[in-house]
Amino acid sequence: MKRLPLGTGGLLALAAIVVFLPFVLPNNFYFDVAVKTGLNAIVCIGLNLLIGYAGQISLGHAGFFALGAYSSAILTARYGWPAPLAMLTGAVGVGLIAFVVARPILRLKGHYLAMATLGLGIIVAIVINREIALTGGPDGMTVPAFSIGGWRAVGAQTWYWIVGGALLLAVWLSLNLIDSGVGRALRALHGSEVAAATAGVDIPRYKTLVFVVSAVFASLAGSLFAHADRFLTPVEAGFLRSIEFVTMVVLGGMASTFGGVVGAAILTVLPQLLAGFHDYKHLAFGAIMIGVMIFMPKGLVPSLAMLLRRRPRAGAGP
Amino acid sequence: MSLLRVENLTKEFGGVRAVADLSFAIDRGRIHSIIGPNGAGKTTLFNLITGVYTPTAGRISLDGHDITALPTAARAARGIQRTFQNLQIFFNMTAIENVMVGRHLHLDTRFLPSLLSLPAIRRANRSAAERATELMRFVGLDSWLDADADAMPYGALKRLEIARALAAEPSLLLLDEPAAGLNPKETADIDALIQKIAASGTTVVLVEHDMKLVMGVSDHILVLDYGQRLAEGTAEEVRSNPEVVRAYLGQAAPGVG
Amino acid sequence: MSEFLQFLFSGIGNGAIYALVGLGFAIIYNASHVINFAQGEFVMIGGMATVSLIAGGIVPVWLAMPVAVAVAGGIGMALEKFAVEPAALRRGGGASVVGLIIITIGASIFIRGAVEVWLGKDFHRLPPFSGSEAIDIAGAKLDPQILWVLGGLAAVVAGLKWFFERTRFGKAMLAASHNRLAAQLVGIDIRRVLLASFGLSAALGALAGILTAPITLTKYDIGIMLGLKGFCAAILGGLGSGFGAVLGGLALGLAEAMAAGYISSAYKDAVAFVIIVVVLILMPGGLFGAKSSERV
Amino acid sequence: MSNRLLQRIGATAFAVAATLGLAAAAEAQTIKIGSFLAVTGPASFLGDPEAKTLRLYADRVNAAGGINGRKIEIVIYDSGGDARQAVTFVKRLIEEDKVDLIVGGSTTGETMAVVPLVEEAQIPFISLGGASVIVEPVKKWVFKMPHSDRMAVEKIFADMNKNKLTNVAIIGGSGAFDQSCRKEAQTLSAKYGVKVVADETYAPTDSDMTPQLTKIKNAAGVQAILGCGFGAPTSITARNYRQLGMQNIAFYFNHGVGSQQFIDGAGGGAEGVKVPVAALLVAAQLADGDPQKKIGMAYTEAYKAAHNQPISTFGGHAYDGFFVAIEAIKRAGGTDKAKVRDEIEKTKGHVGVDGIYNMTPADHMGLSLDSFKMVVVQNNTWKLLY
Repeated sequence: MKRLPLGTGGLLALAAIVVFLPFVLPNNFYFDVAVKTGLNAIVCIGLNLLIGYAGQISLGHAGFFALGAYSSAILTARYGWPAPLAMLTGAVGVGLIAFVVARPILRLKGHYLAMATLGLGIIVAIVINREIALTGGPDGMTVPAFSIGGWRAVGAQTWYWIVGGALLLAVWLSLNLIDSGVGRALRALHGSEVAAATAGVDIPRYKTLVFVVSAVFASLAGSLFAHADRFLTPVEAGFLRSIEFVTMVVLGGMASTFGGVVGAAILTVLPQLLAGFHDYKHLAFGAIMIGVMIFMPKGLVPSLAMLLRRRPRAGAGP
Repeated sequence: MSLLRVENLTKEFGGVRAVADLSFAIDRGRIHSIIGPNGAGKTTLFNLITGVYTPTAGRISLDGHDITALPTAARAARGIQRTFQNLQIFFNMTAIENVMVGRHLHLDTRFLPSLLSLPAIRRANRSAAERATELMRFVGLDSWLDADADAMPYGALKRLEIARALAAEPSLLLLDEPAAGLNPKETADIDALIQKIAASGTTVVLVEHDMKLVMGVSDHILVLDYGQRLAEGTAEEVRSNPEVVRAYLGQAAPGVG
Repeated sequence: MSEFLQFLFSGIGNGAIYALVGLGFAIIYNASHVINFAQGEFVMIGGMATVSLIAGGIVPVWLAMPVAVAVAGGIGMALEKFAVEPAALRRGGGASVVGLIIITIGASIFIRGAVEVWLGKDFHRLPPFSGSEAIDIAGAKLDPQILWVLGGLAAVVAGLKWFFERTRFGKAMLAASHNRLAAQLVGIDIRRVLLASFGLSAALGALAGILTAPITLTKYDIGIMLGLKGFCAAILGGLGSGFGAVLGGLALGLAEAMAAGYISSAYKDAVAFVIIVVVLILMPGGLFGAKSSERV
Repeated sequence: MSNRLLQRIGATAFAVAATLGLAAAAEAQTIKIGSFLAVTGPASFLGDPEAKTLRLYADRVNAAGGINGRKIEIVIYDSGGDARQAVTFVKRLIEEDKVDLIVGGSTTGETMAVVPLVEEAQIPFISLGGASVIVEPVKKWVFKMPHSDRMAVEKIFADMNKNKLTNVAIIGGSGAFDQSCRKEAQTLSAKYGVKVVADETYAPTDSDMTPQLTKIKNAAGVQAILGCGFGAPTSITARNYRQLGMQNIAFYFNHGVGSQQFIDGAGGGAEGVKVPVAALLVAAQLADGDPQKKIGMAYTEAYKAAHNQPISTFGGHAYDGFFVAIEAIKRAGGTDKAKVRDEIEKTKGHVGVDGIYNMTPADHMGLSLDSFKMVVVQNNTWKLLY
């Protein structure tokens, strides 16, 4: 198939960027931004499986991200668990939650699905805000360093390599999945649920699967985020954070693994660029969101890829 | 024993009975047609057989097993495939990927091996692609092997649906108006394709308005009107049935799509 | 008893606000199948514009409110014209739900940002229409402004009923919501319908913002939560049902007040979302929504 | 996807990095004061006047020739009140902007989140956050300007003792500021012989507090209410309090409501509410001999002239932070971080708008309880009680 070598090429190019970027990053602040970009990208890769490939909607993924982050933070800080175990427990827990809610929720479509996921995300955010004894409430909480044995992962540069590796792994897994029967089943249920079911695709099972996978991606990224930044606030669970993730996916390109990465990179760097504009930054951010959706509805990567391929295409759909 | 048996099947939509206490049987290895005026309940019947709709009452069995309560995907696993009157193509995929989805039931779809792209998965991928290519050639889509589905013309998409359905190696294939919207040349090609499929051992059930096609290929015809059985038999028997003539006189004469 | 009555008044007052916002969601959804996440911002614009017009002495006090409503209506139409329409109508009926959600959320961030820059971040209060001396009913106190809000809600509901059932253009909008293609075939200009629906619901939102500003105060960022709660109300009532949105809004307001009063005030904000998630799981079409079946 | 595309993305990343890098290569001669403030978001009532004040006085000092001939450059980032954003921006201030010291952190949450970074980087940090935890225990590089919320609660409880009020109900928001006040009240209640008999919470976005107040009204024996909070909800609470006819119960707010906005928003409901505030808010009412009177009035006028807005006590924290830092730099004869830190710690008798600062190695705030003034709302304005 044509997609496989293209995906591998992209993966190699991304690996090259990860390896050579440190030579041009002037100081630790940039490494820090790069780490955040990578972690957002991992969430977006998972979310793209759900939104871009399987055609579902989630306006609540920040909830999963925050659940992963707070699981790691609380289990290590309050109960003294080893960081890897806490991270794993968080991922399993989030996976279970996603598994339980997936079936009833993913029966919904369109705006109803949007509302249900949005509601779930907000409930998570409210709980994190209110359970102050556990989470530190709106003030946030400090997170211990990630350590295995005697080794402690501290410093932006160390985290750069950890997150870089995790990102490449996430991209590789996502590319594998998409190019398998499972991936085609997911894309099929996006194209036509009834036709997919007719072809033998167990729709509820696959919807549940992709929801759980995307939630676990978010949870793992959240755990890494907690340890990389060493500080966590409920803003990470908020509605606007969920929207930010979805916007990254759509901006970069739906149904494009690399699109999620590019979208994450742009929307992570952009606020830093806009930081100097103070009061005008919200204005600018809103305008950019609208503009991109109007002029590049398919997202950056697919739009550019289409230009490069110049493959003839008829109008979309009947 | 019949391949498909439908007993006392009823489907109501808000008090309107689209299919009413219908019983019939489909024998193995032949081409069957279901005809009837618009609104006779033909597509509803297909939706009931494939599990898209749940019947209000009645029983459907395949190979002697009751499948009335099974979801669509489970019926597919038992060998029922179909095409759609309103095309249900995966427009977000390439043509060949559409057909590869049809191979779903014959693929290794374990999650972890897929995620890790283990050799077994890659092998299955390759063989699915090969089989899909063969099928596209079989239905006459040789020139569209690399195309995106959304770049293909209507006639080609109708064949693509058939290729996708065949990829599952069904024992029962339901074709919902395969010739609708096609020109005479294309219709003749579909006619030949249906015969080729039946000859390979798949039982074909056709819903079709093109009477020339129906009368030409069908071994057995079931005529529906208002969700009930109006007549049943060979082409000759149905054509000479006065009830069928009366039902059709209400609208256009038989033979017009 | 007086305690219950007090919670009831509180719930109805808040519920009426949610209902007005939810109504705005329903009108736009009906006409365009777009969920306008910027709906809450119009509530904010109504209040902030009135406050600024009065404070700036730009127009006389009695004119400030209608001008603010008109301003909001104009912004609503601009939103439709420059942000929603280019995306929604370009791809025929195939506009992606996610894309439109992002556009309207982008618009809400934009509007909030603009107000933040030009009108400031302070909170403001409009003077109550008929004094703030509470009315005593069986030991419970009723803010007279709540009567204005309820009156406003009733007037809006009656006005909309008249508009959609009696006027030519209203009927055209209703027709377009039932079947866009058929409406176009009989010569209804879909663009005008969309434009009108955004203008109308923005004006409604602004009216809600003005009526409630004496109670809730107004600030550049009040639109976010109001928008989400209004969306809850609209979904609870079954998307697209104006009547349902009003009932949904009142139900949410009451549930919140009772939860705050009898259960825990700390989790009051979660009540609406817990209700909506549970309702959607049990009744996927909302409380008053018609069940739609899929056609193949 | 293609390699070319990814190369382009890489090139863009380079370009972005280069642009940011250029901005960093600013003049080394200026004194760089970094700041991160909640200019937007729920705590913007703090961050907005703080940012305006910092800019206003940096301009004034520069117009007067700077410090020892060096101009002051202020770098302000908007944290939106989120502690995690604050962490990012403090990294940026330290690593990228290479500031000489930091004056900022509108909230306690933001401040506490960046303390480890500041300690590690060994850079003087003057916080504008309220809670006592910022300087207790003392952290080498961290100082703070405003009165602690503990002092506010102590002042209120002392006043309750004076008026023989013992049964108190708390009503406050779910935010960090409100929660901190609530916690201090619970802890201090035993010391002052006060009993907390009810505790109600509202969300920052709530627009009606009658359910919560009704519960307080119906709770047995409530003699006083302590409001913990800031912004619109406090005004709404005061208004609802009056509408429910609860004036027989004394109402205190903590220092989060120190602005005219609170009174206006309450629409008459704030009459009789008592609040401990910084002297700044009632500068004009201070005795003529009070050293804070002159400086407070000067700041009030300067701020009004520049922004056509009434002052709040919060901008005053930034004023004090700015001048404590400037004086320390002057005394240190430069911006050597260790020397500046030592000089901040030696601040003695510094008259600020919040009070008179006397820092020691054991006290990194330096204010005493009497720098708080108890005021009451009378005829829609603040009236100094004592």
